[in-house]
Amino acid sequence: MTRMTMIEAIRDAHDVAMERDDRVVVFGEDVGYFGGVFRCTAGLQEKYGKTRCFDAPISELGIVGAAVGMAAYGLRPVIEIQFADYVYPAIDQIASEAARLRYRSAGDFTCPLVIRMPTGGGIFGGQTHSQSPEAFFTHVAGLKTVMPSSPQDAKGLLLAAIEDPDPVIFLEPKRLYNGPFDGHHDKPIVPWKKHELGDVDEGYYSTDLGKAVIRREGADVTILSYGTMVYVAEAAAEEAGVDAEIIDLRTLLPLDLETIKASVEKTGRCLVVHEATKTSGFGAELMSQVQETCFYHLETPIVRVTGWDTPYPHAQEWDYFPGPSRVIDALHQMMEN
Amino acid sequence: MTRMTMIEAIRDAHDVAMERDDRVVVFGEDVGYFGGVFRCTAGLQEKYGKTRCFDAPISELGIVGAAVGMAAYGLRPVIEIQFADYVYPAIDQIASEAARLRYRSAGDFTCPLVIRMPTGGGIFGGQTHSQSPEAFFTHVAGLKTVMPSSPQDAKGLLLAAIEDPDPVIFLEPKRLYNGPFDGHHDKPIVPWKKHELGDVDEGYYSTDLGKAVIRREGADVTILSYGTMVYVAEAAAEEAGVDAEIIDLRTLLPLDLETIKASVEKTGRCLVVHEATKTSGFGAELMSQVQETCFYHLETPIVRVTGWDTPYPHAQEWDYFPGPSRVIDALHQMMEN
Amino acid sequence: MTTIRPLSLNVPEPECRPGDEPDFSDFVIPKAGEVARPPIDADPNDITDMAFSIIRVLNANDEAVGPWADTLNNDELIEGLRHMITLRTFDARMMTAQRQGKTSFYIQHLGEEAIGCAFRVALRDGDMNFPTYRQAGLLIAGGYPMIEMMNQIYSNSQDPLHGRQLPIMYSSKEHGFFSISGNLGTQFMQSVGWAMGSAISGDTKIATGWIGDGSTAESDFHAAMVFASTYKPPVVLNIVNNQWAISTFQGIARGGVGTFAARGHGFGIPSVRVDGNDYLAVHAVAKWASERARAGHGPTLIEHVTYRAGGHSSSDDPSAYRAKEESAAWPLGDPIERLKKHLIGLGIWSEEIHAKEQQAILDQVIAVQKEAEAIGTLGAGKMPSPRDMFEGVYETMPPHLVRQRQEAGY
Amino acid sequence: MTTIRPLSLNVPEPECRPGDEPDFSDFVIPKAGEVARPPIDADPNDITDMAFSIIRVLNANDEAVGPWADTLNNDELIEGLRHMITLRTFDARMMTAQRQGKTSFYIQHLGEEAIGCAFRVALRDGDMNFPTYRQAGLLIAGGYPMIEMMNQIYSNSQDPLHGRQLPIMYSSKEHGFFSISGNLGTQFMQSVGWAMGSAISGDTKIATGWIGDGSTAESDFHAAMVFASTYKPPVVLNIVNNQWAISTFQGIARGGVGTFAARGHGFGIPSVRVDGNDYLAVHAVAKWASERARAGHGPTLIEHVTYRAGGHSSSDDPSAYRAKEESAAWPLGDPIERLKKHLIGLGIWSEEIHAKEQQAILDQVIAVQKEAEAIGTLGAGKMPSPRDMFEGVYETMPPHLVRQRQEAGY
Ligand SMILES: Cc1ncc(C[n+]2csc(CCOP(=O)(O)OP(=O)(O)O)c2C)c(N)n1
Ligand SMILES: Cc1ncc(C[n+]2csc(CCOP(=O)(O)OP(=O)(O)O)c2C)c(N)n1
Ligand SMILES: [Mg+2]
Ligand SMILES: [Mg+2]
Repeated sequence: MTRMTMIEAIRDAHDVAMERDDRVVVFGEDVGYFGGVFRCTAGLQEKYGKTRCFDAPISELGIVGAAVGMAAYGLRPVIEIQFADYVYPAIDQIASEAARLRYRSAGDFTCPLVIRMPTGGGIFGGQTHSQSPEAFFTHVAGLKTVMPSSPQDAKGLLLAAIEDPDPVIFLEPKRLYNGPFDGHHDKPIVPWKKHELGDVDEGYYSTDLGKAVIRREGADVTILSYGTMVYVAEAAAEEAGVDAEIIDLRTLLPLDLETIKASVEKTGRCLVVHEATKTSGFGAELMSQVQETCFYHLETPIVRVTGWDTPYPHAQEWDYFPGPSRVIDALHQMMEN
Repeated sequence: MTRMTMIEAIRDAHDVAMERDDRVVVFGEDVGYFGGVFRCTAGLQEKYGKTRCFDAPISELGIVGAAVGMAAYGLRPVIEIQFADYVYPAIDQIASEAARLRYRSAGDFTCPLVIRMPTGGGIFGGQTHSQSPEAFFTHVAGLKTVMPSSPQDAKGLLLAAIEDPDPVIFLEPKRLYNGPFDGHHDKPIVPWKKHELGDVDEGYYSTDLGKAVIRREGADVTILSYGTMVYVAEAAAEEAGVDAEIIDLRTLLPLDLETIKASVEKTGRCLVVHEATKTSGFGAELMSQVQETCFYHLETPIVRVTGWDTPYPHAQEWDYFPGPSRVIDALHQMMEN
Repeated sequence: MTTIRPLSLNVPEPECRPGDEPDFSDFVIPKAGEVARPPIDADPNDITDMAFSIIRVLNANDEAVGPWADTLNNDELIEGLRHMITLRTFDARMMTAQRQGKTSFYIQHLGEEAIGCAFRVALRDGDMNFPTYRQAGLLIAGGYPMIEMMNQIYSNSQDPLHGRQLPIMYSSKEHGFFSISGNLGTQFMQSVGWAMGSAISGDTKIATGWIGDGSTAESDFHAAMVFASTYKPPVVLNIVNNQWAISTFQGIARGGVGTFAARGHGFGIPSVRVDGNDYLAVHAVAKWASERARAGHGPTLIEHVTYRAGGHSSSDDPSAYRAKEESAAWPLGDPIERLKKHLIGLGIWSEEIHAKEQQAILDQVIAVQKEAEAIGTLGAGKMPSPRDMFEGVYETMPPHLVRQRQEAGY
Repeated sequence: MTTIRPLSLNVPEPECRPGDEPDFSDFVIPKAGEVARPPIDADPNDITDMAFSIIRVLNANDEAVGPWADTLNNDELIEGLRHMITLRTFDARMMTAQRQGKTSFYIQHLGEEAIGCAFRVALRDGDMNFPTYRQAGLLIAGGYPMIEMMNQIYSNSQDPLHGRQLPIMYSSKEHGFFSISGNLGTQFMQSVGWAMGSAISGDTKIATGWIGDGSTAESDFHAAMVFASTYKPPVVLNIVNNQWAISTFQGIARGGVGTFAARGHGFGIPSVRVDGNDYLAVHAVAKWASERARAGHGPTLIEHVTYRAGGHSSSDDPSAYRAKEESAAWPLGDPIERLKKHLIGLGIWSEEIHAKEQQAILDQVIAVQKEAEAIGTLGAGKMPSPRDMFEGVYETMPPHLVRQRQEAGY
């Protein structure tokens, strides 16, 4: 056990994977000599050499396309998109190529590939450093989508993603890189050093994809969330004094429906919380599956608290960000019916 | 009134718009001299000249990016993406640029732009000529998303889209280009000439975006659908002998929630039918909004019948396509509870 | 000071549309043998002129001349002719089968057979091609069983791709043929990535990327050129300029530059043009470029100058946008005719042998076709199971797909 | 036959990393005045050499020499110097304000001031620039009120963009400055589209596109070149090669070709390089290229050779990836110093005047800053209303956004 930031845990996962498997290669914009704008790959080029960790031209299409080719060759590329907001130029290579290669070639070619990207807001990054595009990926058959919320999970899930035989979208909540964040932006920042979830196992371990974890047991309402919003939900439940069960999904696809079902059948209420814009966000899919599987257990409508259907604004960051007060209001409203 | 195919109606809409407004320019792959692989722009270059209707290089990014620039200049580009499956290279110009230009410039620059694309399967087009990517667009704030199901609507909605001050994604169900299709692929094809919805008003008219239409009145269950699936739903309702109310959404965003709400409150049951893959499809958003607004009126869980979470296969087209039998099963199941 | 006149948009038009006289007089064709053959480690800057000429081996009398000649012996030449005849025969039969409703779609190679057939012979087993839908010559010349191709085209129960893919979207790792994507251009960038993988691994294998003239406008073309220019992986990047996209002539993609090969100059990549209808020339250039790659001299860009003599696909009728006579007027002739005459000139072939050979190949293709059709054609006979539709989306089927498969009743 | 050795990947490295001696000896700098000034209708093929040289006007003694000199009179030169000083002063103040927490982010132009400032002067009102985040010189020289810039940077209640955009992502249609996108490259293609719009409309306005060295790798660069090459719209495409992306040196994007300007040769677009730290040279080239565009001769590609003397942004510390000494060793010097010396040489300027001018401009900037800060800074004072967050997503707010706005309590 060592206390680490999420950044250190991600770097450590790369290190362990590269040590264990020569096929693991790491590249992306500024990931080589400098070690990434968030330093998630710092030291890897020095340790493993320029041909296993290197800087790429500023072409997300090229980075993903090159990785698809390398994966088809037999390597296990782990690539970084500098911000999730910049993944769009690569969507064709992801959705039309990486995701469908195994299927369309009937397993003749495969695409074991991890695409990492810092995600979400809360850092005054404005419209193009704050987005949460997870819903796009969950709509594409052939992709797996993961979003950790702690250093321990980040390392274990990243190692599992690298070992996965299929392409994995690995979304890193950048607001959690250096410490948990419960949405109280006016309060002093808590570093991971001061938080138990900053404890990371040394060396190799992996955390199964497709398994959610219950962050807080509760009897009255189930909160489904992931990434930064898990901490917001925790703070809100405490402050609202509601006995909420909080599920950190960790993997959005494949989804751990069993854990969700068991909880909602127990509580009879379900609140979905995410930072992405509302319409056609992943919350819609969660609401639909809960409604499909737990309808007769529901005592109140399923509610979602999300980012608004606008671009992510700069000055109005905290009006956009779905913070504790909005979650608290939702909880109270749900407990009233 | 003239009987037209949907192709003729779309071409007619272009013609009317170009006649009325010099700012309307049309371009895309093979749309100029040849008039488009589906002939939706046939004759326009001859009539309006090479600089108002022309062939573009095979770069969806370039086509949309050029259109964004032209729209900012003051023109009203109407562009064609040859198949919706090929829109991915242009997603960045659509989601990061066209959709956000008005917002980020506080109205200083705007982007009146129509992006047309043939959508959906049923023509043995395989993985890359069959997709229904509407959910992506509805998740992007700043876009409007439209899908007509008849020649009359196609012309009226396209004219409204061209006049709209904001970017509109105009999805054309290619299986309906030449006639309605109820999913009975073994039955002889019905041409629009033989169908009343093939009656198209002459000259200029426009059909409001954001307004759904009730295709069939009913008391027992509300079916929400759009595009090709409207006909499948109609056939299924008839064959199932279920008194279903069928709503053709026509515009997915902005959504006509009033019409939906009124119907579901009346019927107490809701079935969502679309061709796109299930997970995080637009059906999830529809289910969520119905659940949010009509929860206490629901007698049974909302059900969705959709394409499966796989790429669109070639040989198994009719196993993938959500045809009448699947809709009938869903209706019966719903009426049992 | 400029006087200010209203501006106007330049929209390029082909020389010839339906009704016009085909006119290729602007199309400069250098004599066979004229272009020098530089060493494989030549400095790109010293050979820029090669992007504006055309490497040709067979002259007007179909004799092999010049520095690019003599890369193949007589047996290999005869084998090459057989490959091209086989591909053309295969295409003709499959086009008819499509018209007969035995499958949904087909794309033929008419006039372009030399390119894939000759190129494949210059490669080694283990090398990987990232082809377009119009490079089945790489499979035919690579010894891929024709029955597999037909089963794929017919989407029958023996289709190696389980009916999942559109006809002719073949895939064979064993035969160095990367799964074809319906999305233009994507494979071009992937070929560079595959070659980077080979270089990173200290391997000796090379990759080839393929793209059409129209598709060079796609973003993947640029990404491939940038990455190839920077990392210098062992890849041969091929542009097949068959003069047309669908209804759009190559001038719309090429724009204001003389040739597609010239695109390579902006990247410091050796760029050459070759007579794509000259089997010997294509092979010689393929050999040169693949030797460069294998020797560690990095990427080469090759523009194959050819002509799409048929429709774009079974869905296309070219008479709507180009003169019927254009194909016959194409100055570089027909690849099979030219190689045939060359072999006759060498005294190792004759019209009689040719006719016999054609008949033999036709019989063989028909036999295989019978075999394939006995298994099934699209929607008839033995078909891939619907159950299979749910397989292979992931290595192991996740719960939601298992549920959907069960819901579907499989 | 090549002997087969294991392959390896080529990963370019800069000459100099922290700890190394800066070394620009490989960097060939032609003498000022050396490059000819072709007529604006010159055939691109006759001037390809311009992509490998550098147009320079100010020589080692800061005298204006050669065919590109004399495009500006003394008053204009003094005005240009003022613009550059203003931009640098503005940057310095705003960088400090960012460090003081008055805003979240800032990007300065240190060392690159000549480019936007000189270019803007060669344009006309009505022309449209599609800038990167490092071309605020286009606004300063275009007379855009500094107070608007600061209000935007501070996201206060007077921010013309209502607090929606990251600092320095300005937009001003009136001042010919297209809304800046945080996504690299996109505006390059849009500038070509805007110019196509002007040409389609028979207008006389031109567009300029701007992109950084690193961003030329993006797909939008290729699309812009393809469309510009084909439709020949009135656009000037500018690559600002300041040697670095963030921590990535220009060699990773440039790859195996000598210069970025050479990219234009693959498209038949006249492509030139200019000393980006030479105000007179930038202006002369901008004038030449915009005259070409306005006269209907189509696009020009310009590589501005300069050096990013500061960090990439307020979030960046360049000492982590490049030698501190590199900036001082940069051979093309400082644009303000050079123009200052030139004016002194002309006898129309002096160190005293310069010092006075600097002070006057500083006072002016401080005055405007006080005014802006009196309104508000990020998160303090008068701020844009949260209600506004919901406005302007569409021209008229659709029902679902109205509901959300009400839910938010506005
Ligand atoms: C991304 C994408 N855009 C458009 C298409 C539709 N399309 C299929 S083939 C074709 C023309 C390609 O022309 P070219 O690259 O010259 O190849 P050729 O068919 O001549 O071999 C087009 C536009 C596609 N398949 N993918
Ligand atoms: C599509 C996209 N990818 C990545 C980034 C992150 N990013 C911002 S600036 C930058 C470097 C750009 O370098 P260059 O083009 O040389 O411009 P310069 O900053 O030197 O002016 C990067 C990688 C981005 N903003 N957009
Ligand atoms: Mg072609
Ligand atoms: Mg730079």
